Amino acid sequence: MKFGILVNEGPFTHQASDSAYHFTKAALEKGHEIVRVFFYHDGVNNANKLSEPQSDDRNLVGMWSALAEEHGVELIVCVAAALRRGIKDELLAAGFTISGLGQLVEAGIIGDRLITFGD
Amino acid sequence: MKFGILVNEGPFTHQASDSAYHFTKAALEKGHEIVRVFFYHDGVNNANKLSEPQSDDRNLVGMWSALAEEHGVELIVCVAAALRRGIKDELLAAGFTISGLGQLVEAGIIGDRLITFGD
Amino acid sequence: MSILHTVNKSPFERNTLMDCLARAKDGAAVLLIEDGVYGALAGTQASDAIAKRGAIKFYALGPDLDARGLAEKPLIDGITLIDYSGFVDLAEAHNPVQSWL
Amino acid sequence: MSILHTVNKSPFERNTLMDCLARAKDGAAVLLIEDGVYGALAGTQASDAIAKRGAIKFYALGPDLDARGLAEKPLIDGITLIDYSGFVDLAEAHNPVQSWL
Amino acid sequence: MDDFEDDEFDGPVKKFLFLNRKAPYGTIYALEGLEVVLITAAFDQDVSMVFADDGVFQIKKDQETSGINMKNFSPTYRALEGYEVEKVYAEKESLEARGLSEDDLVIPVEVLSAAELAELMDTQDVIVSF
Amino acid sequence: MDDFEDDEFDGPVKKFLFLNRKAPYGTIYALEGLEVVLITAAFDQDVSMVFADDGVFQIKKDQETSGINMKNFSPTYRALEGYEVEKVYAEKESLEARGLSEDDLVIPVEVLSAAELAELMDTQDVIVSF
Repeated sequence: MKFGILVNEGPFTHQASDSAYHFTKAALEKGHEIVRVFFYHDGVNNANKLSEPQSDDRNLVGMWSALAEEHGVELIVCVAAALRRGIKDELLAAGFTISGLGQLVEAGIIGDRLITFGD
Repeated sequence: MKFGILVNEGPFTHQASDSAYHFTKAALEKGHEIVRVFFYHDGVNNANKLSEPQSDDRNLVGMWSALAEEHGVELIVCVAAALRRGIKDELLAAGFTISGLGQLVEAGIIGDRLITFGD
Repeated sequence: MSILHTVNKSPFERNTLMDCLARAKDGAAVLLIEDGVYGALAGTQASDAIAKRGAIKFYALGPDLDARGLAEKPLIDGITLIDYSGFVDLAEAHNPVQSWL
Repeated sequence: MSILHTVNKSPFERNTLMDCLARAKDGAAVLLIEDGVYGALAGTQASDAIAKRGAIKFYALGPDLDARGLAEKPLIDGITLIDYSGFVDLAEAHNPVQSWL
Repeated sequence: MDDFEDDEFDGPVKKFLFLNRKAPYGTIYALEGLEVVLITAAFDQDVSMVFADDGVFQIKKDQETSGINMKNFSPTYRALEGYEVEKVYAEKESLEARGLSEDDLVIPVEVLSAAELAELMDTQDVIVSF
Repeated sequence: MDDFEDDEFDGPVKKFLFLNRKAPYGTIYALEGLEVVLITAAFDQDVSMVFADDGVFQIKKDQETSGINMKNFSPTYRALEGYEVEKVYAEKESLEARGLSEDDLVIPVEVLSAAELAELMDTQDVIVSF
């Protein structure tokens, strides 16, 4: 089955990005396809490569990048939401791409399910 | 009277930074002193100089910088909260400084009032 | 000096206003700001919480009411409208200030 | 195919669970995740909301219950514990998925 | 909205329901959510838009935001018709709990009950809630 | 915590009350709030810490976070004593509403009523609520 994932909050402050990550990973492990992970609202902050959590904490930005690397998962950051919040190309961690909101709609059309994680 | 201000959310997503700004400005206009504005939790995102709101929207990062410039208001970003969220020196807008949590405690001690704005 | 409580959440979405009122003493001030101003409306399912607490002084931030299109809607009796300057005055007249986030 | 509703907020803080249940049809599934798992506890002021809705199937995410120290606390009768893999299965078995944020 | 041309997309049509549950200005979800609705309509999808819970406050008349220095985006809801979003609903129970009537609203809506909303949700392919 | 030496500060002592109202893990406020409490104690201030509303869940025993890959920070509350934070309270009404008793908690607390909490708040110089 094809899943689209929408992440609406940044890392750390809300659990949304963690839950989305664990769901995505579990879906991949079960052999499902992840059409796209779309980062909207404060979710765009998940793409900030300068994020440096404490050594005993999880590194969500790096975890998403690794998922893109290992499973070819598409990580799309909404351009309008990102501009407002100061997330630009020079800040993007590996695997993240900035694009338009149309990519979210397309994920909803192409995917069999669209699952939202937020606050 | 001396006010300390604590801002716990980033710009745009919650109204907290707007409300804190309007309160701070009103206090200055009435002749009060602002001991310090301390940015904690997602509030550290108020310091991101790459933030580029739409042309018909307010620019909160710039508004805070202007307040620092015009009134000498101290804008302190918590180092631990900022590191986690990828706000580093190279991203700091004019007027913002990264420092420790002790600056928040000191604002509470020195100030006559500590007012929190958050979610 | 009595406490100034601020509430910035809609009473239809969260329990924040009730949480505040359960710990607000007679003589305290409660200021509704941001989405908290919805709590100032008369004739809603949430109105009773404030309408029945006579010994607390209630305020609402006018600019937040105006933004939400509530300037012409009837408010609960006894709520005083203030602007940001009035917010500063309230914070000066009370201590400490507790923000119910 | 029936809807999967997810609720991620504490019923003691927000009205989200009640908002969900007011629009959940008999036969739907409701999954409690993140702070939503507090709604699964038996013997609380919020328990009745779920305990009295027999025709809905309730689930709670085990890893979120464990994290919050609730593994040994009694849950409301009829709630099924699942892990992230079970969450994926639920999302596969239902459509659409509505997240009550 | 600007980066998409109406005739680019030639795929299937799905039923999208946007469930607006948050008040405006206190958070940005209402504003950024509205942009998703307009884009989805531009993709020629079968769009329904529902205002429920505090979301009904999004379409309250008379919003005047100069005092908080934010943009009043409530006129944008009037653009929904131009995007051929014609299925616009507000939930009866949400309006009543908040002391609002249809006269308070900036756009015409079809008022539906919670039970009718539950039925409507059940017929959708995708629900996005802001 | 690391960037401050206990004997640097030689100013006045104020009464700080930290009112913890949020559940752990769903949001970061509990964790980052705890850091403020420890720093304030290191400044030799007169610190009180209250767990109320969903904040009482912060000190629930048996937290086991490996399944969500987050750090279990509940043992850190035991460090409060070492920082000479001795006024630690939990509100009776909050515990009862959530089906919790003192036996459920990871640290000893003084249980106080909502009315007593109101009195305690009234005696403070600064209240910070997370």
